[in-house]
Amino acid sequence: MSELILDKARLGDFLKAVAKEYQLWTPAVVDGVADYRPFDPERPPERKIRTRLSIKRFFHPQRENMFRYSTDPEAQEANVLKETLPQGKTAVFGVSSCDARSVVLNGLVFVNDPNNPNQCPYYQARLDQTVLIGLGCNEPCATCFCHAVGGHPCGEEGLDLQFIDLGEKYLVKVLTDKGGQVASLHEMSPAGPAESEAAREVAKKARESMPGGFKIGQAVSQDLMAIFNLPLWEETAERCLNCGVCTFVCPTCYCFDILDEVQGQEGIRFRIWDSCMFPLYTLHASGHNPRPDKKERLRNRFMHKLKYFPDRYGGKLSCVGCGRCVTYCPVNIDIREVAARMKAV
Amino acid sequence: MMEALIQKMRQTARDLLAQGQVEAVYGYTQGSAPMACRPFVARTPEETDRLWWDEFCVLNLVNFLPRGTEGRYAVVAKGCDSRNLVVRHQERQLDLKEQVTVLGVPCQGMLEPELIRKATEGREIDIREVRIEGDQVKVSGPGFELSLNKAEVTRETCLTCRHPNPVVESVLLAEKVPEDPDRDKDARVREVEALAPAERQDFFRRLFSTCVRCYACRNACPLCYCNLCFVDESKPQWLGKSIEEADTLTYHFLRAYHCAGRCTDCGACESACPVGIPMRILTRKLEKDIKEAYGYEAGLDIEVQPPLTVFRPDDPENFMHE
Amino acid sequence: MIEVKNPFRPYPVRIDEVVVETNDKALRTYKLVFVDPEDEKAFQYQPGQFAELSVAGKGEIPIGIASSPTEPGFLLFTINRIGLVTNALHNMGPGQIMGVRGPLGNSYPLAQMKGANLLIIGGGYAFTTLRSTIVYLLDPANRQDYGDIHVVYGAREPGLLLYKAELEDWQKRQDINTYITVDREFPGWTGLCGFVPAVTEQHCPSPENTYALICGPPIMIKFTQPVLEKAGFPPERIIMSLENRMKCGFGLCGRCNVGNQYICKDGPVFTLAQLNNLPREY
Amino acid sequence: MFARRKFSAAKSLLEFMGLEPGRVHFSWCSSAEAERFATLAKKVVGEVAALGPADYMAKAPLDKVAQ
Repeated sequence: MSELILDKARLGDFLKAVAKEYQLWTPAVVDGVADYRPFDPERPPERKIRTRLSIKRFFHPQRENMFRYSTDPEAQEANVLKETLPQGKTAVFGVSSCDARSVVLNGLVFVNDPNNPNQCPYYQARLDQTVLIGLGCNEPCATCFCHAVGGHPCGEEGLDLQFIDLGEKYLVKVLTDKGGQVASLHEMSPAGPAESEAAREVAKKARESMPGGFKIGQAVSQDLMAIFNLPLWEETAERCLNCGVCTFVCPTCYCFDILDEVQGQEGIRFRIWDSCMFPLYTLHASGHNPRPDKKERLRNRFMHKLKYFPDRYGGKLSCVGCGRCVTYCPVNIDIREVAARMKAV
Repeated sequence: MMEALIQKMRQTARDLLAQGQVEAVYGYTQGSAPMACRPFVARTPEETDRLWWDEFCVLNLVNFLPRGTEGRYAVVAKGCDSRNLVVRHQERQLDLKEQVTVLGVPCQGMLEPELIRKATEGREIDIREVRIEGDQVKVSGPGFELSLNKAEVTRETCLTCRHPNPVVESVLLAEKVPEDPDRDKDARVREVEALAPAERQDFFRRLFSTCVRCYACRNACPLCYCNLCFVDESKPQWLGKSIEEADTLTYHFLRAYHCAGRCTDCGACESACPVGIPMRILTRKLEKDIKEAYGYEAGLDIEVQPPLTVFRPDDPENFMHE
Repeated sequence: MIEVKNPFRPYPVRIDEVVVETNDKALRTYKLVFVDPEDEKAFQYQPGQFAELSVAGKGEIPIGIASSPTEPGFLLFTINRIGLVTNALHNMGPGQIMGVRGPLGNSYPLAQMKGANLLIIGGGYAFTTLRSTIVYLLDPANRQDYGDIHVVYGAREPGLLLYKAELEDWQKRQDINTYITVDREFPGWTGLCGFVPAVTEQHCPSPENTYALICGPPIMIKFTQPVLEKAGFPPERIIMSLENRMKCGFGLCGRCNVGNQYICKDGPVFTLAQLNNLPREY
Repeated sequence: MFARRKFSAAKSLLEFMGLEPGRVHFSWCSSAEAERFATLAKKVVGEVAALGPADYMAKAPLDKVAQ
């Protein structure tokens, strides 16, 4: 792993070089709303910006077209589905460590589950075609808690390159071959020992500035049915709107629906984000719904993230502590609080 | 003033519960982050100590009430919220006279968390503290401190509100505030009306371009209580479910349209939106049309029939084809 | 780049034959033949598994495989007309092309049950994967691997029984005890009358070295389970097949979970012992 | 008859959102007026067709949503 140095004044030049080879996205604020947008050479990102939506969409977009087909009986291979894999190299700059980690966690489900012979070719294609350029968090924020779920404000998991803000310059860590190729698009000098040390110090200080002691994994009780039957769910559901805010802003909520749409005799099968908060998600064709009310749906979301997922994937939580759900939930359902109460009596 | 209001709220709620006059009190409690208030239901006198009120209690509690005429409860309501109680009564979803004790809050104008988030330009997850000092709102977090004019971050609906005091009989938790029934609520609508059709298309395309179809606007709305929303119908499916522009625009058109003649402009839809879309422009347009055509504002009087449930032989027909 | 097989891609199949199963015409059995013989080789299944049936333009629907791997050359699916896709299927006929994706899910534990007696209990149209199992068991290559086989199958009325010709065959055979019942007396019906749980109780074999396989509507399962427990079947040998709304069919899309288990991937077949430790979200 | 009020509100909101006026039509037609219905339907179809295909609040062609 090599470490390089880029002057902050040269960031725009570096990104312009990347944008020549890749479709480049960076965080930007439009009308007060921060999100990933196509790179604007006139306005390179000058500071850490936390986007409302996560980088989930670069690997699992809200809509992913999967197949095309013709329903014209005269057509060759009528009604036979033809795969449409995503094409094009993408780079994302300014990625927080929590977001990057979500790509790895979701990858456990989509492409890296040792117990699942089936893998998702769409997720894999996007993994292969996408380069993630991280920007470490010098100052973790008020509602985030990556350290409580196994992450770190300057964590490297899932990233190809990582930038650490050293004031006047960035220390650039090359973490993968793909990252190396991107770093080579613009001249950077090797980092000296003092600069490497400064970066380590930034990461250490960032980590130390986070509140200690709280580990969500340990907060959750081991007995599935004991947590399932806690009064917590009914109490919390009382104010839950059952909207999809938490699931859509969440980097690790990956559930999807598969739909067909036809225009004339040309059809498309695609998947879209779905939410376990929606009644239709589990509704049987018979009308029976195994999770009929918001209490059951809210419970399933937290149980999935903090119990079912860890049960299946070696204790890893399906949460990266980005804090988005805490900030954007209209009724302030706080996963930290829920987790703390999931310790059965 | 806020302190006195909270004390009176708690005391009244405690008495109502202790005397068995109500089974539950629907109010707010403090949240875990700055500007985060939670809807909260107190069911015992002890729980009333958790009731809370501040400038950010923006969600409409009528949305959280049980449907039907069973049970008696109290609910904290500002002017707009109290009008939603009237609407629910008109629509036979509750019995306002027999069932509901209103803990009325004469409203001095609420602050909009979303406007403060936008003012931080992408630092909202970093906000550590929001303090109100006179006419300034101080917002701070690691590496930034903003001082915002209160008026800048007051909800647009509050700045244009005509009925800040509860419109129904209630236990007032503070002195009534002065009202201006002629306030102009329609300036934004008129601006959009003045645009050419193509410009309006661009305006709405852009407005809804970031919508993720999470339905927070629908689910936060006290008018949206259908057992099965048209959005969730699958046999047949009325509306495409993806975030394709036509589907998103159609969703917002229909959602707003279902509120026509019923919307009190409480603003819960906008406050709930995770991507800050000011979608009230649609319901405002409808209410403006209805006021102009029928002289009606939703939720002011339980005795008056809502205009879209009645007709007159001489209703305007200029929209007709022939 | 690694070439990944696309598990979302249905194999093209041709509808070979459609049989109307029930008097109300709501249930039809579709005989499907693979367009590409290579796809048939790839589609190796066991009784109890299901597949996603795909109709271009309409979507997919998870359906238990009613044929048995001992019947090469085709797949059978019995389809109830209830939703968008099944309605579309009911308007399709021989010669038309559709898709099949699978096989999906686990199967009945046929290897584990070798040497044991079997009590197979089915109700209504949830008899499809049980038919697959019975055909598999009665195959000369497999029959000697298992002990006594008892089948209890019921429907509301005679016209709603599936696979009537085969039921008659089985009733004539010596190597399987078949109890076919309808809920109440019906003109022309000379067989058993009564609900499945009651008939099970009357004809219940010894639980000694016996597995019970149940598939049916929730109400039938609810009242049959205590009958089996009373008869002495341990929960490890009461085996059930569940269903939930599904989309992907292999544990990605999320919706069909029961606790930490996905019905599509870890199921649909579970023992009562497993289900006793899981939420009843099915 | 109160449908009239609802139509009026719907048309106004659709046009506010930028839909061209000629695309929304309302008329009364009794079940006994078969001929009037046929004439009206033809006229409406003709007028809408004259505006050309809609690209606003209408589903985009599949090629546009395909990657």
